[in-house]
Amino acid sequence: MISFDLGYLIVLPLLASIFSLISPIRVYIALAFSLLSFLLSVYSFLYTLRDNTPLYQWIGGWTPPLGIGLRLDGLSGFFLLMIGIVSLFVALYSISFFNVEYKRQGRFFWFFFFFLWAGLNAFFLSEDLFNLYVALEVLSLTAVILVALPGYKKAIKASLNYLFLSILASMFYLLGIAMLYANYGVLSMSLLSQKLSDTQEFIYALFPITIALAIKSALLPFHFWLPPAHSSTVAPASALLSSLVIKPPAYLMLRLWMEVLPKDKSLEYLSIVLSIMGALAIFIGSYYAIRQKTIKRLLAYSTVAQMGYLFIMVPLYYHGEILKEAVLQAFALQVFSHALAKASMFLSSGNAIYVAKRDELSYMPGFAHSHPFTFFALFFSGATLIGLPLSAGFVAKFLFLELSIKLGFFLHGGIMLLGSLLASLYVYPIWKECFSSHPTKFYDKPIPQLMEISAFLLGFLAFSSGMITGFLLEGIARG
Amino acid sequence: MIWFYYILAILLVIISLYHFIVARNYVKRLIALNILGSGVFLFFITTAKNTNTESPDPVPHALVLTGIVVAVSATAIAVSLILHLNKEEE
Amino acid sequence: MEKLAVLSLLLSSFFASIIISLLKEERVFLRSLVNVVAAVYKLFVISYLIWSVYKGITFEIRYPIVPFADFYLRIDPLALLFVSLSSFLWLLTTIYAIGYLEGSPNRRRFFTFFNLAVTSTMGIALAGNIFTFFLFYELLTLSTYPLVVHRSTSKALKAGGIYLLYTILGGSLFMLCLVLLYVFVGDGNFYTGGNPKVKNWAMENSLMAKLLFYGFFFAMAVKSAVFPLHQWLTKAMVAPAPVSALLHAVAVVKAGAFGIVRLVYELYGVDLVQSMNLWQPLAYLTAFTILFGSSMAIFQEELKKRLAYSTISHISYIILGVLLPGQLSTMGALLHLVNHGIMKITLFMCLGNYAEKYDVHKFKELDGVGRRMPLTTLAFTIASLGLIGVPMTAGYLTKKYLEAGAKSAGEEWAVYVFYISSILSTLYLIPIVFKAWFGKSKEEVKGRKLEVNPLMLIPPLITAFLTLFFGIFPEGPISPLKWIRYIASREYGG
Amino acid sequence: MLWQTGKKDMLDLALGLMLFISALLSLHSKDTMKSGVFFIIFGFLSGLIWVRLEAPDVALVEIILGSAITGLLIFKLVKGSKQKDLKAFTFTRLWAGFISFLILIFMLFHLTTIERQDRIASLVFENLHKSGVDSAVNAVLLNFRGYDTLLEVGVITLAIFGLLSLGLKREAYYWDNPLLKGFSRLSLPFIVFFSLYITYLGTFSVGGAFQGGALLAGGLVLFALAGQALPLKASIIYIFTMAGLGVFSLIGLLYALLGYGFLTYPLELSTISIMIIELSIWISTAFLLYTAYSGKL
Repeated sequence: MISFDLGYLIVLPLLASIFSLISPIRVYIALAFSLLSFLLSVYSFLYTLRDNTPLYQWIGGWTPPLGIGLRLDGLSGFFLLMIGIVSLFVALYSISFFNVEYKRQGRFFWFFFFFLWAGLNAFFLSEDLFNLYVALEVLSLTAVILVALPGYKKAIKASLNYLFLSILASMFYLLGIAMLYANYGVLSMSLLSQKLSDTQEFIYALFPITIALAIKSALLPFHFWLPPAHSSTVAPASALLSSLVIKPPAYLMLRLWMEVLPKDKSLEYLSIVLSIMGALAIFIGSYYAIRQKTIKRLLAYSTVAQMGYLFIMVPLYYHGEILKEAVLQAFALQVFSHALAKASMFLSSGNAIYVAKRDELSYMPGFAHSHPFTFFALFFSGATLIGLPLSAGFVAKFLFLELSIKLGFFLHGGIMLLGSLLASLYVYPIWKECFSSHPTKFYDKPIPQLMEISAFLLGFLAFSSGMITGFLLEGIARG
Repeated sequence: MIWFYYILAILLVIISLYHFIVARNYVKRLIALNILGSGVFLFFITTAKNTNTESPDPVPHALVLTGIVVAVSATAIAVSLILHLNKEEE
Repeated sequence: MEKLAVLSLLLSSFFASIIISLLKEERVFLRSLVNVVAAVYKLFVISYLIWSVYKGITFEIRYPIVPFADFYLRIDPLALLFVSLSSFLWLLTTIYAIGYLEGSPNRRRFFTFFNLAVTSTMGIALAGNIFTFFLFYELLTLSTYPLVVHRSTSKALKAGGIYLLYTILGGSLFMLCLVLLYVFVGDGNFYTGGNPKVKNWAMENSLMAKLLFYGFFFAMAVKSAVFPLHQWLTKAMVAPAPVSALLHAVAVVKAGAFGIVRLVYELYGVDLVQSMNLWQPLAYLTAFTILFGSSMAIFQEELKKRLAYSTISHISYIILGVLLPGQLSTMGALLHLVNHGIMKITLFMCLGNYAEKYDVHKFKELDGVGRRMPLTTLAFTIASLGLIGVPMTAGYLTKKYLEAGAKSAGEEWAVYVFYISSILSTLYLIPIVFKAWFGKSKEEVKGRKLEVNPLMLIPPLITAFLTLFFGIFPEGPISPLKWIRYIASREYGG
Repeated sequence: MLWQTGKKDMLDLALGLMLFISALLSLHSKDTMKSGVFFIIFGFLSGLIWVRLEAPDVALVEIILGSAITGLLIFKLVKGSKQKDLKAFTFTRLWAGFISFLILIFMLFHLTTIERQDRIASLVFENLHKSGVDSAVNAVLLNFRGYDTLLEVGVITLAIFGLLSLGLKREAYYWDNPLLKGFSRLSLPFIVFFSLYITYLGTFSVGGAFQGGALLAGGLVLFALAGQALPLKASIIYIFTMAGLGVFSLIGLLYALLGYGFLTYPLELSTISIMIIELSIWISTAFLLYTAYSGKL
């Protein structure tokens, strides 16, 4: 059998994006390759469970610092699985979405879709700082083009602002790498962590890198680009953006803080600042989400709020002697549950707009009466966002609460609980609209079967995956 | 002489950052971003020169090459978006 | 084999809900068939389990699903009591619901969540540790919310909103206490007579243990509508009759009470609760709720609201019984858990029949309904007599044991509370019965008996008959008394 | 002559100063047309500075891509609108000034920590003979860090199809002048040949795929500037644009399937495969910049 090579995870989606340009057989290529890539990511997840040490692979046979290293460990395997699941269901959704609406954009959508998939896989596998820069650039540019896909003025303006900010962030990130390279002359993360243990200069490089990653993952002061960008594009695109594209920068930030940088006092204060930003993001994001009148902007602001959770966790690592695996588990599960739930909600909002032709919440069709599967999708993914039990979101919150109480961070635990209450405040209007039997809400226009099923399965998976979190997190626990 | 280029790079980054935040129209912001990029690349290339081997370190050169190409692609997309916006306004 | 039996209890209604969600709206007969088959199958499994538990075998299922705790289902006498009660009453409610919802829209969604609610109630009963209990406790919230807002009128939606607000707040408090428990003690399993780890942990830091106990108590008090947290119950009356029967007599409210039973007897243990004197303030609170509920019920014009307040007071009977020290009061509490379920479900079904047949919702519309619907009103009368605690009915039994328990615990004031409450109960129930039988109705009674269709008539009659049967033959074969005496003795180290 | 004498430092100072001034003017001038012109000068000067810093490859790319093509794109923007850059509120100016000053101090502090050390240079030169290419920069670009370049070519292809999906229907600017038409038609073959030479040159000295591609793009744009459509059929152009990413990833996959490992060229085949990859990058870069200019293939 051909030996398992991490390169397949990157090359396969790339080739899929090229072949999907051949117009006659586009849909079959899309279906075939998305299934294939999904199976590949599941295999790589299972691979991390089987083999205990993380799998390193030097591209071209050149060991670092010369060559680029790919690393598949528990955490990256887990995220590859997440990407695989969300992308597969978004692909199924888009197959029927683009032959019903936005036919013209459908031609190029698949190229961007598979290219995004390749970029995400490349990001979570890569272990080399400059390679992460190029992968980040791939993600941002694809995201910008996806935002501009519908073509009307609001989308173009949102994507332009998004593009400017992401180019600025990339340049800052590159500046950070240049400073690190000037001091330590090394680009691979594992070598860097060995070199960093004695000296102090990395603080300077850390500043631009943290700002860059904060901008890219829409942490509070830099979150203004996200709501217009994620709400003005087509449903499958905003599902991909909100659930997958803004997670890698947060993941990289956490990995840098935990694995590469040594544990020292000055970093602790900076991590406190990050967690304050995270807490503010939760409150302000939820506050705006509750006030939104259209469903997509509500979901976009809810993404800003949910991203706040990820940054609260950073200072936890610096207190006490807890293992970094515990923090990574809580982080990974929060990302996983938010990704699936948010993707399912965006797809359902796509169904709502397809039926009602309007984005406002008050015009959202009463799904509870007319379209049961979309209703179940919204119902289960809403429960996951709130963090009701049995859902992965609940287990993530539980793990985080347990950690914060063990370390005496009662404030953080309190914020997390308050956050889930706020989440129920902005999920509730969606449920209420689904149920209301106001005469304007009855649409008998059927939604294509595939669109409903994929949204429902994503939501149901997000909800029921709480039961198998023990199995899911095994890889990470091993480190 | 190395320190002169380092300072030059930093100054380029600083003024372009200032003008990026201050500028209101899209073209000026695009130019500011490109100059910021050139500043960062200058920083990289000066680090390449800052070695004790007689010919400079080729790795930053390759990185900057990739960086420039990526920056050009991003600018191309930005230009097309701005043109789309100007077309809409007329 | 036993493992399969326990799991099938849970999965039978879960699969039923999945099958129903896939069936089209028009397939009425198939849907009803699936419902009834699932309910009957559960009863068979339970009878098998009762037979084997009686022989002393206990079985359990344990899966490590989450890094810190595992999914733990366990059959013990207490679980069996609640499981048999709820599945029996569920069978009746299902039959009643099929009749009641004849021709109304969205039954597919209704029965999907109806069965999901059954699954979560089974899960609550069978939960072997506090974590699994919490899983199903919150799943119950999720599955009953769509039932409360089933009518999807604006009033129903507002009621659903309030219901969700209370239960999610309760859920977050419960989650916080759960985390604290797992951080400090690390193990939340239920042991008859209290969890040893919790005991010796509570010895050192008694303040934290006290706070944790109150946290758990109030988290469950939300669902069992103790005084400050009861508004959601009266507002949820807007739901259709089978749902309000389900909410009040079988699922939601009882789940809260059952949780408190588990908390006091199986997590903290009776002697710990007594020694740390945890129960005293709560006893006063529940006593106040009893009086508050009964007195408020008198002034309610809406019949269903009146029954809602009566439920608020009667659930606090159970909690007070649990809190009062002594084996007798425990038996009284568990007995009331069963009897109140049977009696209250009869009342709600009868009200549902009145509302369905003659659109009777208010107290003043009741004139002469008895003559037109004699059987339903007969059932209503028996059940209300039971609630008041008239001898020869099941209600009398609970009153007897509760008062004896209160005396034996030396809490004289509790005895008076029970007396006053039963007097108040007569004040809000007997007028209904009188108005129904002897009120002068405007149009004359014509033709044969104008009863509701049999599907809606038989369940209340069965439960009414049971109220009498348990009252007359307390030691009878199927009456719960012997079983409860066995449970109570185990709890007190018998 | 000028290089060797002590006057080198003078040259550096002069170039550096002119670069800074042109950047300042380009950013500060109110009229966007003026800032566009200064930006092109800035690009050219930075190319010269790269040459001073002994980075010829980067200089070539910077001058063609950085200043010529980007300048052309910005000119396309500036030509149409006579926008004036309006004055920002004083608050943002103060705030921006404060942030920039903070970062300036921060970076100057960092300068003190950089010392002269040999980073990866010696490693690259040791393995140069194994990489199948003689020029150090192209060895790093295509072999040691070939994976970066794969993603970069991906970005190029992404940009091409991003521009196409945005679908700017407006006619590209062209100058219908017979002299230009004649000249461009005459010079196109030479430009193609010369850019191929530059790409080939990359294997052993200054040059390479990106530089060659940019040069070819210049030729194509000149050809289109005169208003003529490209002589190639649309489907062929379509395949050309896909060539870059397609060929590169296929070769990477091929070597992975053969068991060598992803993007690991066996020693004897490395030169051939690098040549093929360079050609594919050459054609893709050309068509990226051509699409950027004309907005449609």
